[in-house]
Amino acid sequence: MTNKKNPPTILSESEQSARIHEAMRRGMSRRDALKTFGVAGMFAASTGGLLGSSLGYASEGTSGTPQRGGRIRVAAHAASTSDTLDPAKGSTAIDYARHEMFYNGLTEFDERLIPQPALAEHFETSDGGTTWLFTLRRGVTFHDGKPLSAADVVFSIGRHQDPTTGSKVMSLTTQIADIKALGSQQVQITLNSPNIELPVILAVSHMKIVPEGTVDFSKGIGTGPFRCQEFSPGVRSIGVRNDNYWREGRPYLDEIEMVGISDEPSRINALLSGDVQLVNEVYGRSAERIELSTGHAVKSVNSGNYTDLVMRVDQEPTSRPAFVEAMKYLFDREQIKRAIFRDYAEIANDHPIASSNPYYFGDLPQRPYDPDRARHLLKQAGVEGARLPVVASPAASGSEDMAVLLQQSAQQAGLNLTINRVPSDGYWSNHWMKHPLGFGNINPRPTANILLSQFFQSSAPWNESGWKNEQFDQLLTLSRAEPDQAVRKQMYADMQTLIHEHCGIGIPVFINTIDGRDKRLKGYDRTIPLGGFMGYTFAEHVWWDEA
Amino acid sequence: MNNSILDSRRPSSEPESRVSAARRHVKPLNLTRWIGATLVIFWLLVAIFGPMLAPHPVGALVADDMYSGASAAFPLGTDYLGRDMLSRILHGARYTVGLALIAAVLSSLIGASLGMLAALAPRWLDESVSRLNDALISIPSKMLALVMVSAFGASIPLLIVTAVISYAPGAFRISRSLAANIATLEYVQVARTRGEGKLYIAAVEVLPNMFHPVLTDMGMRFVFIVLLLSGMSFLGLGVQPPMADLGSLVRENIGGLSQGALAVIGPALAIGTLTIGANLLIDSLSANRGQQGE
Amino acid sequence: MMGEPLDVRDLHVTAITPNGDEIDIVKQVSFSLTQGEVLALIGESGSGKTTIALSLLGYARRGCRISGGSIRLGESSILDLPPAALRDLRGHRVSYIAQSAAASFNPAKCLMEQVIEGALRHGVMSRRDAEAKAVELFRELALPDPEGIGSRYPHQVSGGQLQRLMAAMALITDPALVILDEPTTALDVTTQIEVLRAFKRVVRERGTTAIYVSHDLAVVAQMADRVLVLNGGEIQEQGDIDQILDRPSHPYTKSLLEAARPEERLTPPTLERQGELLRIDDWQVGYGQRDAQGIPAKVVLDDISLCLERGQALGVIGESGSGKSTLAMAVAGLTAHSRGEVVFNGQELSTTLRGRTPDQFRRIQMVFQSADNALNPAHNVERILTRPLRTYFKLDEEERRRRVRELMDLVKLPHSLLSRRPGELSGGQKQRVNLARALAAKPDLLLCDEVTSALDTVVGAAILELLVELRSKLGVSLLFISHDISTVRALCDDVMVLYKGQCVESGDCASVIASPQHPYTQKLIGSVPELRRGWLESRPSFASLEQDCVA
Amino acid sequence: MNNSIFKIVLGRLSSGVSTLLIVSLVIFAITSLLPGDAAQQILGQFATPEQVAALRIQLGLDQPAPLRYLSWLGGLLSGDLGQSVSNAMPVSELMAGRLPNSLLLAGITTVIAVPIALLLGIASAMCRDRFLDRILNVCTLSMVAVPEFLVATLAVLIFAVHLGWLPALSYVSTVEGIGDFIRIYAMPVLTLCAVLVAQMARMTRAAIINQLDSPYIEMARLKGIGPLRRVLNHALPNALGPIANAVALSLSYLLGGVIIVETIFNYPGIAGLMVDAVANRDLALVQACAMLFCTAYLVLVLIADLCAILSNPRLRHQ
Repeated sequence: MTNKKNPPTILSESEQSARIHEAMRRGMSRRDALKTFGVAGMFAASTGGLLGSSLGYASEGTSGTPQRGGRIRVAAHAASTSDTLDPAKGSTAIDYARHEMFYNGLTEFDERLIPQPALAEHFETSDGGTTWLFTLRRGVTFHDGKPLSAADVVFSIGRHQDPTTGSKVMSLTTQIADIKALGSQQVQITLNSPNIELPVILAVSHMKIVPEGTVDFSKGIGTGPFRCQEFSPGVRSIGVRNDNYWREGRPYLDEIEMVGISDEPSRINALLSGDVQLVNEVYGRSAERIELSTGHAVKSVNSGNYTDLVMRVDQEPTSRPAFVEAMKYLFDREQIKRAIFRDYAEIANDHPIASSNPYYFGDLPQRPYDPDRARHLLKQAGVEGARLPVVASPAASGSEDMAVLLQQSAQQAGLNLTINRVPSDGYWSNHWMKHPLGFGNINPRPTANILLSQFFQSSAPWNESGWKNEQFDQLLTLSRAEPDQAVRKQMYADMQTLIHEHCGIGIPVFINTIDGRDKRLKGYDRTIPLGGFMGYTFAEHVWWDEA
Repeated sequence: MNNSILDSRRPSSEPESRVSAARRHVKPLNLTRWIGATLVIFWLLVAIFGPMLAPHPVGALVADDMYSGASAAFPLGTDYLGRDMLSRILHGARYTVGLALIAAVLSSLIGASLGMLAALAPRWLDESVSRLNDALISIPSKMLALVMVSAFGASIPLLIVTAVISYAPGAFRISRSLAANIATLEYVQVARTRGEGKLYIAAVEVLPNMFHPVLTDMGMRFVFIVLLLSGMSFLGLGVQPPMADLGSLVRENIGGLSQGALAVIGPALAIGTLTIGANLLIDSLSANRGQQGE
Repeated sequence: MMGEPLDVRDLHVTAITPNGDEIDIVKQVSFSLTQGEVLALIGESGSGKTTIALSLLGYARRGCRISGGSIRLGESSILDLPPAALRDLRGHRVSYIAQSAAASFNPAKCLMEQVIEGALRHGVMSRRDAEAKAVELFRELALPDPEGIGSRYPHQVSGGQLQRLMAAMALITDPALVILDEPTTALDVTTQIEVLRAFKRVVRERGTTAIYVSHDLAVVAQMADRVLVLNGGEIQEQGDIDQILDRPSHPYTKSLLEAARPEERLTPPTLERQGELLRIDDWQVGYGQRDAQGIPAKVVLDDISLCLERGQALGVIGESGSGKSTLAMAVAGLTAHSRGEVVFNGQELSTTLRGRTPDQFRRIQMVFQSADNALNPAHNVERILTRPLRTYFKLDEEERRRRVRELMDLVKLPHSLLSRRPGELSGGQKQRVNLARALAAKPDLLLCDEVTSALDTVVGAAILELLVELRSKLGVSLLFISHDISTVRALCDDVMVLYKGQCVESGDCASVIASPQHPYTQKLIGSVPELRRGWLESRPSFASLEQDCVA
Repeated sequence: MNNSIFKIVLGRLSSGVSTLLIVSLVIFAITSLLPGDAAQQILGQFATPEQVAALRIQLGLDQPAPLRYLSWLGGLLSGDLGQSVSNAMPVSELMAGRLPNSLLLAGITTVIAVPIALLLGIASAMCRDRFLDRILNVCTLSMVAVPEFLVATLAVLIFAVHLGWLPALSYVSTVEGIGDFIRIYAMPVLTLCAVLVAQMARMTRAAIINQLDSPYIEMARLKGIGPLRRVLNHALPNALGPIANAVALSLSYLLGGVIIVETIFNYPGIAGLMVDAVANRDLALVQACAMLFCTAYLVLVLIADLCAILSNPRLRHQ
């Protein structure tokens, strides 16, 4: 499909995402986030496999024996003066990647997005998820030499609850009723209600552990594989190898410099000219350029990200079912996949579950591109020949081009769409879900359940189209409690069908996340499907092979 | 040489004081004017009739190839989505030429009227308008555009307003000094001693004589605005898709630069020929002609 | 270096019109000078005199080229010289003194630098020698402070001094040929006489061959041995100075001579005086911030009093900077007076335009000097003449049309010009339109500011004639401002002499001119060149009276 | 130097200050139009409305705009540019980190572009309407006519990607030695020169030609002065005023107008800082940057005026 060398990774059923916070950033209220989380927690409990001690580290992959030494420069797609080394405030790829470099969490995601012990050597819950005991790894020291202790963990997690911290994931921590140190190596966390997914939450990059009492985060003092040598927001950061890193033999590189290049062609040029060795956010149409270069490769990951057409049910004419259906027939999905994403995408069927997800319902007939059918439906909806604005923005990746293609096919069906492009600045708060016809972009969620709960449940604040379907809501609630995998799978199939047929959301394709790298950068085959840069965790895993 | 003219002669045939063109330089100069005028008229025609001549709809994906080269079906190749570049340029020219023209006309209109007002108005008014003008002129245009877009969102009126705010102050400056010069001329004094009102003096005595230099200045402003617009496309400002002005066409296809795609070269050449043409025309119209070598 | 003989044969200079046509602006001009001779080129603007003068340096202005003929200076054939040799010739063997010294000196460089630049460039002498020689020339040309003047900048010395400095610049290399192109035209008469004297001395003493270009026969009479009369790029007549002055053979020469003496042809009409029209008492006019006493920063006119009766013509005479134009501006209301009062038609006149009534506006009309700037180039003649009719009189369309045509007749212009714009008119025609516009208002008082100065002699004389005629026909009162005593004598009853913003003498025109009382008036009248040889030598030097001083 | 020059300079200075005052008002007004709120920015999305309100009072954001303007202006005058909202650093410190880079880039570009522009302008003027002039005219026009981002991207493609001679990015922090320095600055400076040289050269040409038509140049010619000396020694001193003005206008572009170059070459300059600030609604930073750009412009124009005054003996000696 997309990347010959790196076959698409099988995604774990718990398709979780550290980027949950990304959504938080988009304006989710404290209360709503909490609600969402509660739901997700129940689901997680049923998947099992969350309790455990150190399972050993993931395999090294296929790219040979790691070597020590070397220095690379990495360019992310954005950097600005609001860059921060405060894990609680991270908001862009470059922030997350730096936080993964300089800090560790109690837990971390593996390739299947299952939380594995990190700074916590061991974690357990004695009462089904209300009281948790985390036992810390011994002999871990911060970059300034101070040994890791339970007090640091208490501080690091507790600070999210203080509104003046400005944490991006504050809502996730309001469920913590109490956090206390039991001696220097154990931390006990008590929740308001049971939540088996606490280790998942603690694996997100915002939950990294910092020394107790840290006020000035610009030094980047953590326990991570790299020490921060220089950090100037919006300019660059330099991390040098932490020789005292607790994970034996890691990291491999001597030094990593991180910069931001917002202009995509410039980013690609910098990679190809050898000025940087790793970039993220490569457009599909640039991927070929990188592939053509003998010294470079792309890594494309399908993590379930999608840009969707939002048709509000509470506004005209998007409330008319025939109109909604017509619009779905107007997506020339093959063309979108080929022309906009250069096949770095997967055709979707107007529901948010990608084929790699275990709950994916493959028997649902693919909705074709059928302008005649659409014309008929539009006539039925009484909007034939109407003129409608559709809002697109660079903020929802690919939405402008999708809008153009949609406009073309709509014309064939006798519908006149006018595109209203708005700046990405402020798009999520001012435009998203505010217009009858617009675009959204949804990042992958940790689990299918979270995804459906956040974006399709009637009561969900991010129910993009304002879709209300009792049957769906019931299925969703039931599925969380359903112990039988087969039955549950059927429930998911039903939900996907409901969305596919009735929801005011059109999902033409799932978009791959593409990184570009210098081929001498090895160890990049590990895939954590949370986003680019190997789910932001590349620093610890890659090495430089000059040969 | 005496500047006055012999009574019996018509100045048009006045040899000593008025004649300036040397024979061997007449031709190249006419040539540049001819080239300039041709280019400008060409683009004006494209702006007016281009969309009608476009072989394909501006947003239609008509080719399977992206960034394809010239072919019989697509004389200027295709763009990053496989759309026909010729059609896109034919449409885009209307936006670039139209926007720049409107903005240039508005800049000059506003600049000239304020300039005239300042030149003829009482000192305090002149002083305050001039200060405000200095203040506006000192704000970098791209930065202004950025803030304006953040505040109001991108739209065609906003593009025009931004360009006008950026370029009207320059027009004001020139108009003001022109008007101030004309106001000291004797025919204006005559009108004043005739008891004419300020408005009459401004509209009838001063304005007609500013027309030509203001027009030349407007031409320069037009060129600057075309370039500003193409610069603004970098910051994500432009007309609504599927339309695109020439600058945005270059910008959206810049990924094809490495393979030398016509999709980048085409619109870049379009901007180039448009601005060079306008410049040549203005130059040749305002320049003194010819020079005698030693 | 002594002068060298000059021989010009069949000189042609061609120009290209804006339409691309070629026309000869100098045709078949031939003349020759012996060593040390001074030849005057006489003609009006457009006669090709400057073009001929410049071609003697192998130079033609932009848009022109020397298209035929030969120029031999001594042994060299100037038109055949390669550019480098030509450069070596200019400012070395042939040098040039331009009309406007003020414009011809580089404002950014000090005078000495410019005076000796040619000598240094041509390697004639060392900087020390050149400076010494320049100082010597300054002294010879009667420049004040000859040692120090070289370190000044052009804007720091007066026009007359600049003209003499330019002579020094031209003579520093002891050229074989000097070309003087209207060198005194821009100067006041009192300055002109000193400059002429200096020029004549240095040219004669050095035995330099010289070409003197001028439109003024009286000046030429003082400077030249021979005269060449040009018109339309062709020689009309050439001959000895006495022969040209006394026995002109060509009609054109005769008309030039006639125009040079307007007072011999024209006399002011005798009109009945009909009571006081304008009275000015103890006037002070100036510009700039006024101080606590209300005195402006720059006082231009002070202690001015005058009385003008209906039908009377008062000439105001003075040189540049005397404040004579300011007087007209102040009466017109364009410049406010800071003291004194003015009564017009029995009513006190406001100092500014704002306080005047439409009737006062109508009764006082101003005619400006520059015909080019006085007419709005964007309007055609009909529109220009219609406007005052519209402003002042309630006429219907037909009456206005008729009146406009009457006015055209009055100033002797064909009706066909009504649709023309000023740019399509000649200088004289423009000045007539200018007059007609003022007359359209049926004014009581006409303020004429140097209305003939910018015109060629013959054209100016015709305008003057028209004014005399209009006076007798319309009985309009005139405040006639001029620097030229002969025009005043031809037109005005009375005269008032202004000097540095003050009235030094006034009275009946004939008697003031015949027997001036004030020393300045005496100098002014005595400085006007007369059309006879030897006049210059006969005049006493007034240098002691007024050293033209540093600005 | 004398009293009158002093007076002129003082006059320019005071009108500059009054302009700056208006500039501050305009900037404050424009930035106030930006939607967004500093208190909300500081506290993030999850703060309670009470906390936001409290912070608003603490920051003085509850006060009416005129009062906020006055207190901002007061801070400005006392050298306090305020606090950046996005990363809690003093604005002055943020700017101090970037300003030297911007000034360095501007400085290098000036040092290269101005002489080239003068040279081209003078050469053009001397060969007015001849072959060289026409060629230069077409060249400078073409340089102006190509969008800046295209020039920059093209340069990167050629010199960095294909030839590998120069780095695609400009890392000022890693400069080691003069060779490195040249390699790093070559492309940004080249791009900027392409924009600026053309403008300045054309203005220089016009200013000199304007002088070449004056009688004193004809006089110099008639004195046998060669063309080079006529232009350099006679015309240039008199054209200095307009040329200085043109140079000042072009150079003012080098601080605020270089955003495209900064973005493409990832050069950490002050324009990029302002762009970030706008996106982050960091009003104090936006205002400070804008004030800096405007002040730089006014200072440059003032310097150009001074050049004009000093090159004119009429004003110099009175």
